[in-house]
Order: sequence, then C-alpha cells, then structure tokens
Amino acid sequence: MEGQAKPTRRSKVTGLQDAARLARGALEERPELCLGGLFKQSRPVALVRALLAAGADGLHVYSSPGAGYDVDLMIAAGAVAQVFIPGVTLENRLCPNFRRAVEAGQVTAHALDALTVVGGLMASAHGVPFQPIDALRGSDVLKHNPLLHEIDCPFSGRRIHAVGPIRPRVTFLHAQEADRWGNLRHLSTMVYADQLMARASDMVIASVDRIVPDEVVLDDPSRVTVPSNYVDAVVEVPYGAHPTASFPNYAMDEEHIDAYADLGDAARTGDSTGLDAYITRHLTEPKNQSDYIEAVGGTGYFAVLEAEARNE
Amino acid sequence: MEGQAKPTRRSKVTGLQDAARLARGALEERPELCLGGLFKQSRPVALVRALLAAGADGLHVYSSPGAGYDVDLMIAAGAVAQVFIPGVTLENRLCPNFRRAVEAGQVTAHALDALTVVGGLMASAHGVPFQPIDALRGSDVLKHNPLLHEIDCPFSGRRIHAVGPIRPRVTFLHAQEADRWGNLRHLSTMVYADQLMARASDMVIASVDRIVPDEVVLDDPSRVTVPSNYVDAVVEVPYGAHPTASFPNYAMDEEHIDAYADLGDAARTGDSTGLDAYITRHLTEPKNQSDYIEAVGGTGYFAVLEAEARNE
Amino acid sequence: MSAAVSPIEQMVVVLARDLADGELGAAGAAALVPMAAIALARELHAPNLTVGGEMFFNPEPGRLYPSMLDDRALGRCEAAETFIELFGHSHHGLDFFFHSGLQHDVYGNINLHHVGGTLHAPKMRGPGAANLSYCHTSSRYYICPTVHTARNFVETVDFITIPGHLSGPAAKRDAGLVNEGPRLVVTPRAVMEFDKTTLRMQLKSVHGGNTPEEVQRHTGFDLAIRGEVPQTRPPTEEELRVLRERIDISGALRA
Amino acid sequence: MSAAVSPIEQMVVVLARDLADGELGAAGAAALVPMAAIALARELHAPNLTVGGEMFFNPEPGRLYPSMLDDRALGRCEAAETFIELFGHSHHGLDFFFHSGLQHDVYGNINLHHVGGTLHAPKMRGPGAANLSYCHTSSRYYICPTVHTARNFVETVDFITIPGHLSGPAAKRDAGLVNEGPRLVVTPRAVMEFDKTTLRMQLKSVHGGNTPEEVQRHTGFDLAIRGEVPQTRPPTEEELRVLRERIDISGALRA
Repeated sequence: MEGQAKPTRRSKVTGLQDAARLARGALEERPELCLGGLFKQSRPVALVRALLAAGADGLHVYSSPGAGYDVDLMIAAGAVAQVFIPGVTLENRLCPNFRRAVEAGQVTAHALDALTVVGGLMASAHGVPFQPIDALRGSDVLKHNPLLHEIDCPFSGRRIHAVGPIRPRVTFLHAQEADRWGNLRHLSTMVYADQLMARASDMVIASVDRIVPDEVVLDDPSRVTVPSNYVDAVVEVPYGAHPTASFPNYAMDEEHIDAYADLGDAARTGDSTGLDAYITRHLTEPKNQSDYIEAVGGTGYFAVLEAEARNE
Repeated sequence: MEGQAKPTRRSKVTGLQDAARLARGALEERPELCLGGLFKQSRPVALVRALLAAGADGLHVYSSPGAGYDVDLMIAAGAVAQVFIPGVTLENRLCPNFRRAVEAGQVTAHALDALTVVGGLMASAHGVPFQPIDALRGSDVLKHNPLLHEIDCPFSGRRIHAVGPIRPRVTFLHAQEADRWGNLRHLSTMVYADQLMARASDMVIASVDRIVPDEVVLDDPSRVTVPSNYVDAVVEVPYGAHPTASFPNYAMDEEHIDAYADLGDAARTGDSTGLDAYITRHLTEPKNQSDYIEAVGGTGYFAVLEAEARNE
Repeated sequence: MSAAVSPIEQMVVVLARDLADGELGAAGAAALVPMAAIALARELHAPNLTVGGEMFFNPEPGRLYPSMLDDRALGRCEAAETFIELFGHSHHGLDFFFHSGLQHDVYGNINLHHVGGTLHAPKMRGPGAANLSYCHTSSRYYICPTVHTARNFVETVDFITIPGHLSGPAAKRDAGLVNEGPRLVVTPRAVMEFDKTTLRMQLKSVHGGNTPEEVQRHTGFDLAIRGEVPQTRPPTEEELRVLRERIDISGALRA
Repeated sequence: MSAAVSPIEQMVVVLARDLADGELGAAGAAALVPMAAIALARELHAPNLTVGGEMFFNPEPGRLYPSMLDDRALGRCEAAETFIELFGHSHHGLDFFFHSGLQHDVYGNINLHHVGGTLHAPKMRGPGAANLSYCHTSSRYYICPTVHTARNFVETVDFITIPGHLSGPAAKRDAGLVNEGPRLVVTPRAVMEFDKTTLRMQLKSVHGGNTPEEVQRHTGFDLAIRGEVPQTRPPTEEELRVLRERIDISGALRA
C-alpha cells in the first residue's frame, strides 16, 4: 500500500445551507421531520430557519411531546401540512400561528398523547413492529389519535393500545458540542427525547454550539449522548438554538419569543404587517447565521442570555 | 411547628449484613434475584457473599445476559435452584460449579437469549404487559426458552415473539459512588443493564466504593445513573466488587478467579477439599469486608489492582 | 402577615398540606403553583417526598419559574431522566400529579384541545396536552387553574383531554379509571371537592375575601352549596415565612 | 517476516481483508481475533468502518484482551451504550459479526449449550450464548474458533445455539433466515467457505505449513476437497507491521 493514497476517515462537519439542502432533499421523498429539544430548550431553530429558507413545504412535523416557537414559525412560513405533536404552546401563552392555521383549516393538528409519540419512537429505535401501551384511558384524544391502535393483549387478555414505529425521515437536533465525526455531547441537564429520536430516524442533522477536538470525546465517552453512528451531518452554529436556550451556554430569549407572539396574535386578528416584517428580517434576509445574529441584536445582545445561563 | 421535632430526610446508607438480611427476607417471598454488572466488571460480589452468609437458598438468578464468578460461587454454596442467564462463563474458561451442578441435575440452567432477558426487563421497567421481539430465528434456544412466547403481530400479521415482564424481587448493583440518599453514580464507561434492572425491580440494593457528599450529585446530575427513587439501600463496601472490577477504581482479579476455577474444576472431578477451603476462607469465616480483604491479601494486594485500573 | 396573603399563595398552601411525607409526585405542565406546593411540603412536613416522574428528580431551583421543564429551573437536581423513563413512570403512576386547562367541568374533566367547533374545525384551538396517563395511573391528582371564572368552569367541557370523573361513577368504571382521579380543585377563589356518591364538584371552602355566592357566580355550574361554607384555613406564619423566604424568593406567587 | 507469522495472526489478516470501509460491525463474545481484525482493517483500508452494536463505539484499547466487553479494553472509546440500545441494534442488524463455539458443523451451525445428553441432562454443559440475533439480522458473519480439531468440527452439532445455514437452503428459508449467514470459517489451519448450492462447508485455502489432507484429518466431516487447494495468502509486510506495532503491542496473537 506504500505510495498509494491511504483512505482517511470522513468528517461529518457541514455548512448550514448544505445541511438544509440535504434535509430538504430527503423530506421531498417523505415529509416526516422531527425536532429535538422541548419547548424553549435545545430546539434546532437555526436548522429550521435554513430549511425554511431552502423552501421546504407540506411537512409533517414531529417532536418530543412539547413544542412551541419553531413549529409556530414553520406554520407562519407556510411550510407545514400536519402536526403530530401532543402539546403546542409557548407555555405562558398559546402559539398564535398554530392556532390561526388550525382554526382556518390550513393545518391539521392531530390529537395525540405523549406515550403514543414516545412509544412510536421506541418501536422504531428498538426495531420492533409496535410498542404496547397500557396507560391510556378516558380521554377523547383516544377517539381521534391516528397513530394509536387497540389490540388484544396476548399476555393479559385485556384490550390495550399499541403504536407502530414512528420513523422520521429527518431529525434535527441541537446539542452543545460534537466532535468532527458527529459524536454529540449534550451538556445540558435535560436531554428529553433527543437520544431516542436519533436512534429512531433515517437521517439526523445536528447543530452544535461548538466542534471540540477528538480527545474531548475520547477522554469522557460517557458524556457522549448520541454516538456518531446515528448522525449524518453536524453543523457548528453560534446561538443555533436562539430564541430557545442552549444550556449551560445561553438561556432562552423570552422577550424575543413574546414579541414574536404579539406579532402573531396581531396577524391572527387581521394585521399581518408586523409578522411579515419579522419573517423578512429573521428568515428571508439573513444569508447566514452571522446576519441573523446581527438582525437579532448582535453578539452584545447574546451576552445577556449567556450571563443568564450562568445564573448571573 | 416551632418546638416540634421536624421530620428529616432519611438516609439509605445501610450496613452490609443489614442489607443482606433485607434481601434475604424479600427473597423468601419470591426468590428472583438479579445481579448487575457483566462478567468480570461491576458485579455486586460483596452483597452476594453477605447474602450467602445470611443463608439464602433456592434462588432463581437473573443478570445482565452474561455472568460468571458470582453465579458460580452461589452455586458452589448451594444457594441456587434455577439460572435465567443466557451466558454463564468465566470467558477464558467454563464455570466449573455451574457446569458440575447442571450436569448433575442439581441446578436448572434455562436456555435463554439476551433479547428475552433484556426485553423482559424492558417490559417491567416500562410497565407494559409484554415486549415484542422480532429478531430471533433458527436457534434451538427458541424451542426451550421458558420466557418466550410466539404471538401474532397485530401490525405486520407475522408470527413474532414476545416476553412478559421480568420483575426481580431483589436486584443487587455495584456502582462507584452514591450519595446518602441512594443516588448512584457509575463512573465506569460500561454500565450494561444496571439502569434498566433498577427500574425493573421491586427492591434495589447497591454497594458502592464510596459515599460522596450531596453536592457531588447536585453539581452534576447528568452523572447520576440510577436516581435514588429506585434504590432501597446503599452500602459502602471497599473492594465490594472483588474479584471483579470496579473501574476506574480497581481492575478485575484474573488470578483470583483463575485459582478459584482450578479449585472448582478439581471439585468437579472429585477433589473438593480446595474448593471447601476457599469457601470457608472467603465466605464463612470473614465477619465483614475487612476480614475478607485480609483473607484475600490485605490492602497492599489491592493496590496492584488499583494501579492496573489506572493503566500503570 | 396573613393580610398580605395572595390568592396564589393561598392555593399553594392548601395543596402543600395535602401532600404526605414519602410520596412520589410531579408538577405537570403549568408548574408554578404545584412546584411551590411540593417545595413547601418538603420544607415543612414531607422531607422524604420525592419529586420525580417527569424527567428529573428533586430539583433545587434557585427561584420559581412559570415553566419547570428546562435547565433554568432544573439544572440543579439529583438526577435527570428522559422521555423513555417518563414512558415507564406514566405506566407505573405516581402518588400525586397536577392538571389544569382551558375548561374544567362539574366532574373535573379538563379540556385543553378546543373550545367550540370540532377538533379539526375548532372555533378556538388550545395547546393540547402531552401526558394523559398520570390523571389515572397516579393515586390522585389536583386541579389548580390560576383563574376561576364562569368561562373556564363549565357544566360540560367541549373535549375531554384529561379525564376527571367523566360523567360519574358508572362511566368512570366503564372507562377503566380505577384510581381516585381529581381529589381537590384549588383556585384563587376557593377549594372544591367531589361528592362521594355522584362525583360532582362541590364547594369545600372559600378563601379569605370571597363569599360562597361570589364563587358560585364565577362558576358555570351548581356548586351544591348547602348551609355554611367554611373559610379556607389561611397560611400559618410558618407556612408563609418558609414559602416567601426559601421558595418564592422572587415573589412570583404575589405578582 | 512471514516465517514468523503465527496461525492466529494469519486468521486476523484473512478476516481483516474481508471487512469493507464504511461498514458497521462488532466482535462478539470471543473477541480477541475479531477485534484485532477490525482494528487492522480500520488501520489499513477501512478508516470509516464503525465498531458498534455492542455497548460501545470505536474503542481505542491500548492492547488486545481476550474479552473486549469491559472498561479495561473499552474505557477509551467514542461512546458507551447499554443493553437497551443493544436490543435495538440486534433488531436492525450490523454489516458483520463474529461467532465461535464448542462445536461447529458442516452447515456452519454453532453449539454453545451442551455436548452429549440433553439440554437439561447434559453430558457436558457449555456456557450458552447471549446474542442470537446478529447471526441473521446482520448481513453476514464469520466463524473463527482458535482451535480446529475433529472434536469441534463435527458433522452435526448436538444443539444449534447459533444457526448457520441449518440443514441447507430450504431449511434456512423455512426458518426465515434471509441474510447471508456465515460467510467464511477461519481457523488456525485453514479458510473454509460454503458451497453456493448446498451451503455445505468446503475448504477454500490452507494456511502456510498445513496441507489439505491434514486439515481434513482434523475435521469431523468431508471438506469436499477437489483438485488443488490454494495456500492462504500470507500477511503482507505492511499488514504484519501494522498489526504488531499498532494493534497487538503485547503479542497476544503470538502467545
């Protein structure tokens, strides 16, 4: 082999736009997109914006059982056909575009529960044809949930529920760190369903606050939350979860989300100029994440969120 | 409430003999005992010895899918009726007492596979009546496995397998650290099925290399592998996994295990004097872990295993 | 001191008193009041109460937050879990849990999906809810909305997201709801309980500054007021001191 | 250099050559030879080969150990998993895996349970085996025992722990074994493959220092030797240098 070009290990580090194009192509085959994090923490918002800029539409959106800003933004941008998320809320208020679009019949919001979503991801990750569920009773959600089936339990003889595999075509995750091979390190305490989604999905694309040297991973393998085997591409994106949080690095930007929700509510009740301007400013105009950071308020603005994450 | 005795939070720190008595009482109700770790790493051997000294017998022994020395010792001590472990081996050689007792018809060793054991623990941990399995074909184990059932898959229409919940009455684990409330920290890279077993079992008793201050846990909650909610008692036992390893603190004692296996093989072929002496020396005579450490060779002896764990 | 008690503080104290030492429970989605109640119980009489069953154990938040599902509130805790463990907890159940919604009805059923219209053509679409299991796998739960009006307390909810007592004992039994279900309804105005026989909600006590008639006027169904309705026992000095000095440092419950 | 090649080193080199860049695979229970083969392939031609599917990814052991399932060998790796993830991997399958046992038969079936007697009244009880799935959920596997005698290569195993090709194509199809199954049998004496039509084992090549007749004498069934049997291609200097200098520092493969 001397003198021959020896093959080398391929890095999975990718640019934001390339990652978005990769995702868009896959989602054109099958529109199931799944988002990591929960509510206002560790949501892959920069990847979502890049995907919207790349022109995705007709998406079926999944998530850990609770989502808010990002799904609402995707609906505002007209990219979503169906929502398979049990809870869609900004927590302190409703999601304005979600509400508007569902009330107008433009988006189908399925009635689901957490166990169906988690159980479906479990079945997919475990490679089995279904996951039994035996903890759902009395809710009207059971009459409408499109993923849930009643089966005769061969062990107990009772009627129980079961859900087939949920296999997202693409999952977007946000973690704090990764090495160039795509081994992800969530440094936040809460990791939610990110690991499960990674194992349940066809393609995984992750944004991270920073790429770290190989030795950081090798010196503490227990800290790796998602092994690179599950990860197709990793993108270093400063403040890539904004306006949601990436603890311990920066906190959620409640004021940004609240201002967005005000614009969404205005649009819902007839005045969409503010929301249109918001989308132009944050989604259409920025060519890259640096532009976005400037549009939001520059790095000085983010220092406040960083300080908040350090409890200062 | 001033002047009244305010209730305080109860510590779960227990002595080795009290823990063994607790386990023995529970196992008299239902003899399913499950052991953490795998082969020669993180096996709760001091707890096993204490249980044997407390006089347990007729046990049904479970484990992560591979076990060796500890199960063999329990069989040598006459405490085991049935073994539900897919692989029983010292890895570089067979388990002598396991082999002898099964060949003599004194112990029933069920033919099982890893997915049945892991799937049964999963069903128990998840609280569902069964776990589907769809990756077993062609092995004679399927004809004998007492825990595995064939079912008609309501999703695929195919015949698949399923296992009901495996719910150990008592699980023994070994971790490197715990706080006094029973939050366990495995500092080893490999944690095997310990977390799953803890969630699948009625009672969990853990030995640890050391009890750490509360702040150690609170400052890094992601490092807690088994939350105290699952743990009934925790015992600080120096070298509590010996002769198996407790990485990164001390390595496995291959020579000790090999010498034990030689005595076991001699007993199997007719001369049990060596094995009897081994059991007297390591099991019957030591009143506590200090006695055991002395019987093995004293703390100087263990310094070698500690150095090996540090790769010196 | 009790003159300055806020209605939300009164709610917290009522709930805290009903939680027992050694229990396991979690706060649910609208976590501000439940988490304060749990913390107060742990400080005062239940040091062995374990907060668990969501994705964390025994958090030590520096102060209270409206949401208690992220690192801001939970970064300091005894252990973190994920949705897989939550799947298991949801089956095994807890000792107690908390719920509230857009609408609550006379049987304690809760609606978070839509008001008016149908699910797929709603007049007003709500957020939905994630965990629908703890309401019946847990031993009991508490309903504790921070508003109490005739609009969110209605005779019959438009959609049952979280089952309470459904339409009474027979329906509950038929649906396989074997546990207690909602035990108390605690609002800024009053405490309600459920009639043992009919499982319909009835007034138990009114907080200081409220009359039974006022509470009834702000409720969209008959609260079955018969004779004297006691006043809710106000917070003791000890309760209020611990709540304000050790739990609600930032005064979120008085805002 | 090749004069000093040990039979075990020859095994490692044969196996390493058959592993491709970009594949995902694991070493199985008797890991010394497989792990050396994987490491050699990664060094030489398969840097994107991922070691995974047991409970760790891409370990960097300082040296080789007979067992590769504990922190001694795996403490330094890229990620750790648990038996729950192994449950999933076992269903999804790998590109390759390795097995060996007490007995191997003409169809590549492997016995680890008992020799003689019955399962519950065995003449000799073996260790059993944990993972019975990778042999058919993975694309292919390799059989690589470190001894090769007429006692461990028998016409028919007493118990099929790990199915190979069962009793041939029809039986394999009936059992639902849709993947390749055992591809090569690599021992200290020779390399065997399986006849495409009958799926019976046949001699492919003999290692330097062995004759086909010797190999047949140490095998308990007909190896279908027809005409010339080639010699196994010995390790190149590069293969041997990398193996000894970067992987088998302690000389475990020459012991």
